[in-house]
Amino acid sequence: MPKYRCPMCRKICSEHLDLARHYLGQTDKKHKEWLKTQGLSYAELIKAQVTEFGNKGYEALAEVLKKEAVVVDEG
Amino acid sequence: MKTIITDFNYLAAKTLDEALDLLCKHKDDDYRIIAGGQSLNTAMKHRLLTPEYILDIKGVADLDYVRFDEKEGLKIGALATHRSVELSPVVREKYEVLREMEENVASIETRNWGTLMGDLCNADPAVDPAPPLIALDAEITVSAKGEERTVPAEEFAVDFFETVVQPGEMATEIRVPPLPPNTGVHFMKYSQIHGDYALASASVLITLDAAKEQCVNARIGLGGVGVTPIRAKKAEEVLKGKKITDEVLAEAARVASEETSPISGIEASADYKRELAGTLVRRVGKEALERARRA
Amino acid sequence: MKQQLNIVVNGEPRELFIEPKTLLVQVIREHLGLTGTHQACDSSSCAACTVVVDGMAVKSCSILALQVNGREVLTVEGLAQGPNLHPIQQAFIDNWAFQCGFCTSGQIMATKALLDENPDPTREEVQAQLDGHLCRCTGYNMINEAVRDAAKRIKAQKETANSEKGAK
Amino acid sequence: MSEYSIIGKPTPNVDGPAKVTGEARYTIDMTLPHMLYGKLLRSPYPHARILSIDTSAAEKLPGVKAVITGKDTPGGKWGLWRRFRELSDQQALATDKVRFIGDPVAAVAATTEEIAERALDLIEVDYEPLPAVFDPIEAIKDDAPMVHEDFPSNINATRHIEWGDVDAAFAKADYIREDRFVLEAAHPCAMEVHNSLASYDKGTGRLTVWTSTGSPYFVQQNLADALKMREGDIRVIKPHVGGHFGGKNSTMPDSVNAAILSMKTGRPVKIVFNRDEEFTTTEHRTAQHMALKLGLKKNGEIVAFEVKAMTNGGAYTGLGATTLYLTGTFITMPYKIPNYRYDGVRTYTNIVWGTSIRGFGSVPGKYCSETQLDRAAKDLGIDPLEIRRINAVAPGYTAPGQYTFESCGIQPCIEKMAVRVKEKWPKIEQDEGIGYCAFAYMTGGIFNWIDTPYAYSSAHIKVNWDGTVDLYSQAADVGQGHNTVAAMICAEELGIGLDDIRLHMGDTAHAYTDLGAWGSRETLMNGNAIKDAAAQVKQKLIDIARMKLGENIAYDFVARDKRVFLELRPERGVSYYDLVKDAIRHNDGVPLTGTGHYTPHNKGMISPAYAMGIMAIKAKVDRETGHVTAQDVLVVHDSGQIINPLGARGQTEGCIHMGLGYGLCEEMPMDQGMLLNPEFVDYKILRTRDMPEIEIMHVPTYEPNGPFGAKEAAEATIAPAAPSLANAIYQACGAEFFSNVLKPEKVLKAIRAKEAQNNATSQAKK
Repeated sequence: MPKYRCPMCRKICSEHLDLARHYLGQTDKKHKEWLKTQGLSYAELIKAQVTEFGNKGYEALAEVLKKEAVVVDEG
Repeated sequence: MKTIITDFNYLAAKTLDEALDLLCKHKDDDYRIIAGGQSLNTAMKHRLLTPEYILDIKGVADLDYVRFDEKEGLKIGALATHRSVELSPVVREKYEVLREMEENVASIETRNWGTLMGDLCNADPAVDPAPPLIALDAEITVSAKGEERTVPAEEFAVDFFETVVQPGEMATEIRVPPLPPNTGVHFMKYSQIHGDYALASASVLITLDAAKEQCVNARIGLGGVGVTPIRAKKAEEVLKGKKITDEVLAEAARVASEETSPISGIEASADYKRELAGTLVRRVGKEALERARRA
Repeated sequence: MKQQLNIVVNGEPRELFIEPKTLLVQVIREHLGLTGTHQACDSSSCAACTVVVDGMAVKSCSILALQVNGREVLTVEGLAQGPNLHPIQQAFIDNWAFQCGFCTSGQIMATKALLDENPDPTREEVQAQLDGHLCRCTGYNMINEAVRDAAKRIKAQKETANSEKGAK
Repeated sequence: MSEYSIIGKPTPNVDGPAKVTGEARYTIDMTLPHMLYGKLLRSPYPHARILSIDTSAAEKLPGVKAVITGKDTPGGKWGLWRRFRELSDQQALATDKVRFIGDPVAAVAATTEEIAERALDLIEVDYEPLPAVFDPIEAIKDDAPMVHEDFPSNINATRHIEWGDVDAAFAKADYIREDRFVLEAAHPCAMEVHNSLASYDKGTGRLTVWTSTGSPYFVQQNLADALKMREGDIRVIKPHVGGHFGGKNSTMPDSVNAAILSMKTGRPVKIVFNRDEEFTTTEHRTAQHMALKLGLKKNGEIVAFEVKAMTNGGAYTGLGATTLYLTGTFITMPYKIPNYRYDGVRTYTNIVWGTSIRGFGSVPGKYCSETQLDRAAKDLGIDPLEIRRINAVAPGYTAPGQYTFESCGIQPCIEKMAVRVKEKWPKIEQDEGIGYCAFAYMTGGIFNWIDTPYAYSSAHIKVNWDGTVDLYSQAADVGQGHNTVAAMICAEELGIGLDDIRLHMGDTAHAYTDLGAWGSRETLMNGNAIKDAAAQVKQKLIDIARMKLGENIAYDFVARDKRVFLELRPERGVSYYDLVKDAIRHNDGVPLTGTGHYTPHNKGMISPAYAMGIMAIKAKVDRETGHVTAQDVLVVHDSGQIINPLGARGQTEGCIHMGLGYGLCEEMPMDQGMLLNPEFVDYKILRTRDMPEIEIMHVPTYEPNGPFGAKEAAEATIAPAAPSLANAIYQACGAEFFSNVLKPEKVLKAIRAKEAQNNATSQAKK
């Protein structure tokens, strides 16, 4: 099974959604800035996650990470 | 913690004459009279008041009395403490409503040191003694050097924290007339927390005819529902001359609440206080009626 | 201008010169160093500063010290006579009637005035008398129990003293 | 005979004699020779740029010894989230801008308090007011003013917890309901205000600070950050503390500015807050918006639960980020929730900040979830106590990735409650109701945001020639009675009496680290450390006893009643006092010592142990005034092995008092960031006549992680008070509440709304 590495740090997750959870849990500038390059806003993602039931913020980011996250070999 | 940082000149009187002399002398100065001073000192700590002179009358022993005679009724001197009114045997016997009122004034520490008159002079609109004194048709003597006048209890406060007492004057005595036969009086205040300032308070006096059927006189005092304590005169008219039923009381309560002009605050809105005043009038009126019947 | 203040504090006559604006609590805590009396508010609403003046419980934070001229003041430091704790103090300890202890001297002094006046109060009477005292720790019930326990202890102490007198 | 001679026995407070005679010294009672009084000038604006500050007139006032502004401070930022430097956001005095009404901008030291106060009036500050934001929903908007740079949309912290498959579970639920809530802020209102006395030694460059705190260690760390000093050059002493309740975890501008002023003047400086400063500028229980979605089976079993929280964080972080996380965890306890999702965001706003007040996040969350559960139970026709029983967890329960309940007595607690309620309240009158709430709470946090390299708790014991024991620890008695618990644990382990123990607590110079009193941690964490230290000493005594008695290696000894003896042959033993003398003789004259420590390992994300239970409140509502009377309270509590039943009861009574206040009358209304009730005249605290009698029952369990099987006692019982009360009113008259603080007007409105709803329903039926 492939694993995915966070584009900004060494965190590795097996699911995109989990990687999105990791990503939005980071409060440093570096993580926040990269989102802008993807046309996303940290605040908007958090807002989507916290103001409505469901996982909307994470899902939106997971979609992007699916394309952008580095695939790490199983071994 | 806060202390009083304003320097003032402190002058103490030991007799009424000395007090009136001091008042006369400092009539045009920025002064405050202090009796128990618990509200005044707190206001000075917060720098809400910064008087130049403090005229201390706490030691005026000739005004420290609670007396009764059948003809003139109850007399409470300006230096009588809340606690001495509460514990006065004659108050217990003849004016139970004043004891009931006193038992819920602030705390025992405050009542031990503070005077009933000082409380009235501070003129907080929610002041507890005002409604029963209004219902009891009390009058207050205001003295200046060589002069004296009396003011009905309901006219004593004229605005938020302001009374009829003018520079050079001091309030010296409260006189409560003897209760007519077949009369019942009650007082109730409501605050969410026991012993707290009233959101609203009401006192109702009802006098029945000899047959204990018809209401021949009614007086209603309300607190906390305007810029001063008020007398609900229209509501009194609803009761007078009638056999008081629950319906009549409900109507009086409705009218009384219309006579109020409460102010919204963080504790409750004006609408709530207005309605509360009516509820209290109904409950207090019912108990006053029972008491009149038993009297 | 400073004025003379003569008071008896815990049985000892004191002569001080103070600014008229000085509050009784300042005399007690700052001038006399009796820091067992505490202040927890600036609005005369907590009663932590309660002391006994001429037998009455009063709030020392709201009274000009000059107004107690010639009077007797009792603070928590003066409650116990000799080497033993006063029964009120012992009852407060045994009933866990305090936690942080900050409001305790006020509660104890109010209890002293209460029990001098009413030696056998009910739960409701204790509540009525101590109603002005804010406590953030105890929820009050254990204070109430301590006050009634103190009443019993004082009564027992008196009975013992009387029977000892009788025996003599 | 009980297993223990001291543990579990009602034990009067070891600090009692000092506290009832007035001899107990609190920081506020202390003075030092040559001491100055400090005061802080505070911002009147919720958000403003500081253009200039002119202190010249203040400096000229006779008696003023120093006036400082932001530029005169060492400039170090600090916070409890030290591990994450961007969240270390507090500073001694504002430099560029002020962020709430009360943010300090200048400090004065003078020979009297009065002169210091007058000097504040003479400082001229030129502000440029900035747009401000006061509510989390506003704060998170794109165009909201930014409270701190680098925090877009004012997002200070976020927390996400998820286990199971929430969306799939909701899809299969028989019953789903969503509710939205607004929770009001509340102030801890410790009776002793924040205050500090700092003394800087010009000769050595070292600093000593006495302060009213729950953690001398935190203050030491934060002062080191703020003053850019080595922590070893700072000694923090915690005298008696007049109440804490979570409001004295953070290091506040009193201690930092007293220290800076002392360094400037070379004289001791004391800063005491006024009560209004306490209300307007010290930490409180956070106001928040919450949304809850609950999915149940027809039989009442919870299948899915989702929670969203937005908290009105205020200007700085404090422990708010931890509170945000714990809101999301305590809200699930003590229930089996197979599928759960939580999202919380804490926003920076231009008000004083919220933090870890007593109950640490459990209080607002449980209010929402337990009132929601009652509504769900009613809709499904299930008894409110029964729905709690159905869902209550069993020992060993694990919330995936979060927490595990090792000891767990919730089921027996509920069973006991069911029996007792029937006995105690056989008849319910008109307008009365019984409300329930089940609860659980941690026994000390596992978190290390403070970034300590040390053990979470430690204790040092020295046994003297005469058998007296000196016990040293930084652990903090803040009124909760930990000193008594500490002495009891030490005495029990050594088999001696409380009269043998001398306590030396809360001083960073005398003891190794303990993280302080928060999250109900001292009994378990410091208790384990003390027990460890005492066990080391005990072993030495046993070794000597074995030698003296020439006993076989296989025989076990116990220490009890001031003797050390063979477990199976109690008559064969030696006096503790004799053993101590022998041990010291054998040790070249060195007193016996033991150094114990405790740090939780592999205990999940939150805590090694959880206390739990159920509360029931009988209440009455006045339908005409809206007045709510809490008539009677029942609590069944699993607190493990209770160390001191007197103390446990005291804590429970006090928690219920504070919890009822949260439910009835305590609130912090603000207008444009200005608190409207900053004195006890207007901030209502329940008084003695407002308090019902409380009956507390215990279901004893043995907690394997705690000393003698102990765990947290009573902090768990603050959260259930308000929801139990609201549920009682709901049962009494159907009135529903979506916020705390059941002031009479709110209750009356809810009753009217319910009546209107009932009328509409009956009209429709016609």
